[in-house]
Amino acid sequence: MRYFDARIIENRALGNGYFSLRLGGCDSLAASRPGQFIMLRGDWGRDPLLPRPMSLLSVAPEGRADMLGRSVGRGTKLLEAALPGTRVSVLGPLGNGFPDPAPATFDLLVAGGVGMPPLFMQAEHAARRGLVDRCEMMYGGRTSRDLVLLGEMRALGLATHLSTEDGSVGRRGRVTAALEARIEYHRTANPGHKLRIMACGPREMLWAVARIAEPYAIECHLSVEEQMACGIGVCLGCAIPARSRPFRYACSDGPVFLASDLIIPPAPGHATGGTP
Amino acid sequence: MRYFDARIIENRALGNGYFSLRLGGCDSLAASRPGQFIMLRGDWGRDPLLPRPMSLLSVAPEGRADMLGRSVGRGTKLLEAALPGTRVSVLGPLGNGFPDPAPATFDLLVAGGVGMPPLFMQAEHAARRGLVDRCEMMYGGRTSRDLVLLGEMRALGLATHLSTEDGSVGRRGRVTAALEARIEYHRTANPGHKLRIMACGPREMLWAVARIAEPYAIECHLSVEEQMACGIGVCLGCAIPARSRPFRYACSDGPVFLASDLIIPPAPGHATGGTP
Amino acid sequence: MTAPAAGGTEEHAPPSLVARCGGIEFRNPVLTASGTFGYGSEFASLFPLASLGGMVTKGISPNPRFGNPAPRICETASGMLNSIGLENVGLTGFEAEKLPFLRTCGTKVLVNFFGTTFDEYVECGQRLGRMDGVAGLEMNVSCPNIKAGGLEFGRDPRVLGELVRACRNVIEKPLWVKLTPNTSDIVALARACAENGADAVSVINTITGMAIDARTRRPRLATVMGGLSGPAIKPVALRMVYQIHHAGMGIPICGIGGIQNGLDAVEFFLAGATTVQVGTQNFIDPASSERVVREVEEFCRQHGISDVCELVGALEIQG
Amino acid sequence: MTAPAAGGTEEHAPPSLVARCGGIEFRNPVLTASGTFGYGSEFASLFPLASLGGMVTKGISPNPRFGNPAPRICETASGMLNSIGLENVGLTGFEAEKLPFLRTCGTKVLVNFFGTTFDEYVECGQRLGRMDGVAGLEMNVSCPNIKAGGLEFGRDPRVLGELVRACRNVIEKPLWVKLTPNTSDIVALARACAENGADAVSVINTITGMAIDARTRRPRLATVMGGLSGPAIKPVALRMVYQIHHAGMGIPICGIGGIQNGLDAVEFFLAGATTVQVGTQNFIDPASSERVVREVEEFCRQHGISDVCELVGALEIQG
Ligand SMILES: Cc1cc2nc3c(=O)[nH]c(=O)nc-3n(C[C@H](O)[C@H](O)[C@H](O)COP(=O)(O)OP(=O)(O)OC[C@H]3O[C@@H](n4cnc5c(N)ncnc54)[C@H](O)[C@@H]3O)c2cc1C
Ligand SMILES: Cc1cc2nc3c(=O)[nH]c(=O)nc-3n(C[C@H](O)[C@H](O)[C@H](O)COP(=O)(O)OP(=O)(O)OC[C@H]3O[C@@H](n4cnc5c(N)ncnc54)[C@H](O)[C@@H]3O)c2cc1C
Ligand SMILES: Cc1cc2nc3c(=O)[nH]c(=O)nc-3n(C[C@H](O)[C@H](O)[C@H](O)COP(=O)(O)O)c2cc1C
Ligand SMILES: Cc1cc2nc3c(=O)[nH]c(=O)nc-3n(C[C@H](O)[C@H](O)[C@H](O)COP(=O)(O)O)c2cc1C
Ligand code: FES
Ligand code: FES
Repeated sequence: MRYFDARIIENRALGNGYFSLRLGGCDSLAASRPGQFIMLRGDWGRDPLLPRPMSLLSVAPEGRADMLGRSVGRGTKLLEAALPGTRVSVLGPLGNGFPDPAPATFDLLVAGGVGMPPLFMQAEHAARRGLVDRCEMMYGGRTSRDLVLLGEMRALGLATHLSTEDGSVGRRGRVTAALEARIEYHRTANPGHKLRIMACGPREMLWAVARIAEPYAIECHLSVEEQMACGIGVCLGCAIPARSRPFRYACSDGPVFLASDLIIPPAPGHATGGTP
Repeated sequence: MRYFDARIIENRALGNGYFSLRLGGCDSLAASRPGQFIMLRGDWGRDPLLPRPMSLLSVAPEGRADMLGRSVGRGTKLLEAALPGTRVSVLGPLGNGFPDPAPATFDLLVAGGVGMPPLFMQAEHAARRGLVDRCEMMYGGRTSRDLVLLGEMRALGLATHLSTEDGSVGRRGRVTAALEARIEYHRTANPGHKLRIMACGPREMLWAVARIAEPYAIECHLSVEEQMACGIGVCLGCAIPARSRPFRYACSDGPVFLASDLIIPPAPGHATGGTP
Repeated sequence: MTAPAAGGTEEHAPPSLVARCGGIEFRNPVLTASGTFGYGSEFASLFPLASLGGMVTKGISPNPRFGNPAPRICETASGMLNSIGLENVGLTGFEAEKLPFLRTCGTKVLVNFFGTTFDEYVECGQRLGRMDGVAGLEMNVSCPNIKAGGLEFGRDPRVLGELVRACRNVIEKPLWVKLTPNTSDIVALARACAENGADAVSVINTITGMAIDARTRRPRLATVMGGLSGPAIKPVALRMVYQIHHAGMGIPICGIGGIQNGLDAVEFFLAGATTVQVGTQNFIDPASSERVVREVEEFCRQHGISDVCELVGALEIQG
Repeated sequence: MTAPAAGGTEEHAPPSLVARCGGIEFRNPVLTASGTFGYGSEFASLFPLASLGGMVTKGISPNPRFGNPAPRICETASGMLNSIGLENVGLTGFEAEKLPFLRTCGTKVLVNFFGTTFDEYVECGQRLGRMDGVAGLEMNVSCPNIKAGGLEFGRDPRVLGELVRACRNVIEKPLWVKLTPNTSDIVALARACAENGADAVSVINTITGMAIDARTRRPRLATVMGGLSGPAIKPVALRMVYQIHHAGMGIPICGIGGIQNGLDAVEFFLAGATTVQVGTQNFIDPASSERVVREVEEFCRQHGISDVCELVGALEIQG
């Protein structure tokens, strides 16, 4: 973990508030693992005050690091509008990250909206090790405009199953429905596969994923989001109720947790996996 | 007085932290008087919180309005860095302004540093009425780099007497020394002139100007700066001790006051007009 | 009535914004705060004052006051300090110079008032209460700027209670009391008001603070200390509104502190305020009070709320 | 000694930054605040901890505590709210897991502590005071998060005085008391500490506040209320430091609240603080505490100050 200044060298608008940000000067992030994140802050004065946690999407040679952002509030809007050349401060890499891809396992990567970056990076790592055929991406959003960087996924050779709630692209419905279908498929078609799930996205999605995985006893890794102040385990702000201890910390114990260590709330009224 | 959105259409760096800002969409400022100002605010979130008072440098047809800024803190730095197209909100025109130029008077315009804009605009107004020869500008700064827009002054046909504290351009010394010299000159060369002084600049300069004008009984108009919050006389923040009432308000009674109505502190230890 | 729109969205009646607070009925729950809106006329060219629920005047004392030496204000992080020193035109100046306009401005006018002695409070309240065009009075017992006037009365619940009672006895118009946040027990202060006949409490006035210019070694305000206002204090204001509401004594609350937009106002309603006042934001964006009204209405529409009163105290706290 | 530089500027000896506060001598007057710097190890890879004057640990209680439900923090205008709930490893956990590192970290360590009863305070203070590597204790009587623990003790000068006395009697090490700003009279609290043997007061802890998510109608913190920190509170903190210093009881003050840079620290010195603590800023810029040290030194150089102590209480107030 290092604290350093970096520069935005590219900022690409992807529509619907999504943008991909490339930073230069991030040599310290070179060895980052998929699922790790940084605390990012521009020269913003006091509004916003705290740095913003952002997952890594990809790290490349010569100190480049990519992020996928979505503008939802002032901090991310400032990032969205930032011009190449803008100086930012970076603390990272932070957190634990996902387990390594392996020849003996098959990983179902479940991405909801702007939770996609760590799973993209996981797929990229798999590809670098020649293991991209040991995983596939289930990527869901509200509409086709929430599914971005599809070309980059294709370029990795990654099998991708899209779903949108409005059916504008891919399967109509939630990504969790696609996940159930893919689990069933793999259990029939490839009974020898040791399946794992790695998921990142909105909290309700993560809980739904956990509830789907549980009866199948599939090893399930969830990357959670919590309000963060420090990112390094000192403020104790990002507490998440857990089984192994009353609280775990999203920034320093996570953001990736085994679903079995988290306290998953019971499903709300409506069916978890169905088309809305 | 109107409150409206405007856009930056030009932002020219003039060196040493000075910049000239041109706003579009300021039709409501068309009838502004020299010495009036606006309260200006960008889309800055909460840092800084309050709008910043800025004098008008010039207003032109088609809703253009020019300002001269100097970056001294976060607000002015944000303005300095603002790109054409940036939206700003404007409240104005505010304040009273200087008295009109007139054929029967001769106006000594005394400008210190970034206090120059209202005096430039005064000269411009004089020029528009064919009265530019009824005034002259004494313009002082620390070094030559504090004297800007000299070409624009020349273009008006304005007689300009420069002084710098380091002697890098014009007369060496304070602008107040130049003022004393010019008063003496006019009294000798043009005894018929009814002299007036109009001054804007750092507070110490204004007091020195007032102290110089007093024994000659020259009508002396000072444009003062105070911390401002509202700019329209409601917060009562910009109080300035006066003779006609215990307090006058820089924003609504001023910013231009007759020196005779202000309480001018006695000269500090060192000579007021001499070379430092 | 137009036909339902294509998507099947039904037309709803516009939400009711009418708010009843402390014996006064307001067109909507958004007022402007004392000392931040002058006597209204300065804003009349920016938007119709009648769009506001109401407005509270600068604090009036029996005699005119000239206020504190300059500098009187400075900016702080998301806030500002002021030590205006309760400068005002005095009772008769107010009646002669300000009230005629206020009577015609189309919105409810509350007059903020204070005295430097117990008797001055009573006298001032009594005389203002008899003036035509005054919808109600807001007693400022909390201004931290003047030793003899403000803080002393509002700090001790017993003294505060006596003052409220004495004023109540001579004022027939609605009487609101504006509380100081410089206390360890805001509920006790509110209770003293409720028990002595106040119609509402205004919560909060400024928090005493201070700023220093390190380079000159001087305080940034001539009076050294002043009152902190603006977004910085919103968390404290919300908390105090909530504490008073939660204590269940039933006195209506007018929420004040750092309100910048409609969402902020709604937060105060949820915490228990029936009305709100926009203060420092009038300086940041002089058209904001009218905008807050529109944003509150918009919020109600978006959330299917037919009456803004439904929001009051509707904070949902999980078991 | 090098020859004087070309411009005639003479070389000065570097300013002395040594600060003596509450019975402890610090390399420089900049400490890090409890709860914002962990137990130091997390920052050790960012800068040498030995560059700091000192550091104050997270609050320790006799038994480990797990803290409050989530969400525990949220951002506000120029500030943040927290309701961590005094989660900590407990006395024995602290001694076994944290103290060994702290002994080697090269800076003075103060241990922030608290109890949920009078006896717990005394026990905790006594046991911590005997531990090797602890330079002093900072008693937290002001945390607004836990009903039984914090606010109650620190609010009433009489109760506070008794608590300070009881702890003082069993603690030989320097004992600092960290005051709550949720009071109408900070001077009375400081006096209770001074008169009962405290070596210094730390001023201030967080101000109780609250935030609401209008859309969900829920409080942003699970505990509804929490403690406000950050630049938003600096004016209040400075004011309280000044009031205590001005009251002239002579107790050293450690200034805390919204410090972001060296100038902020100098402002606290001028108001009367002998040392300062950097809190929330550690989250905004994790290298800031070391930077504050450098900026204070730089300020001294620029202003020809040979000893940082000259700044303490040196505010210039005009007649
Ligand atoms: C480990 C982690 C990784 C993340 N990765 C990404 C990413 O790759 N791309 C991306 O676009 N977003 C990511 N986020 C979310 C991102 O941090 C928030 O969207 C951002 O902080 C919002 O800031 P804002 O100022 O734009 O919005 P705000 O106005 O602050 O808030 C808008 C919303 O964001 C939430 N939020 C605000 N501050 C934080 C915070 N400090 N931590 C968590 N949530 C917050 C608020 O609850 C609110 O719902 C990640 C969050 C975490 C915890
Ligand atoms: C009537 C009037 C006309 C002005 N015209 C011009 C102009 O044409 N060009 C120009 O560059 N500057 C002008 N100023 C000064 C300008 O407003 C300040 O430089 C600016 O507010 C500083 O803001 P900041 O955020 O950059 O600096 P800050 O960090 O806020 O402060 C830097 C310095 O500016 C002073 N300052 C801060 N806020 C205010 C305020 N609200 N009012 C007055 N002073 C303040 C502070 O005391 C400090 O010394 C004028 C001021 C007034 C009152
Ligand atoms: C410049 C200024 C002057 C004020 N004058 C008064 C006053 O005369 N009487 C009063 O009760 N409150 C006065 N206040 C307090 C405000 O009415 C309000 O309670 C406070 O500013 C908090 O609200 P805000 O954060 O929205 O500004 C004043 C505030 C400011 C900033
Ligand atoms: C996340 C967090 C945790 C804190 N924990 C403690 C604590 O355990 N004990 C304590 O006395 N103060 C605690 N504080 C208060 C700080 O030490 C400090 O007094 C306060 O934050 C004001 O300083 P600041 O504005 O620089 O943050 C905590 C503050 C924060 C933000
Ligand atoms: S963000 Fe501070 S502990 Fe996790
Ligand atoms: S700036 Fe508000 S009265 Fe002048």
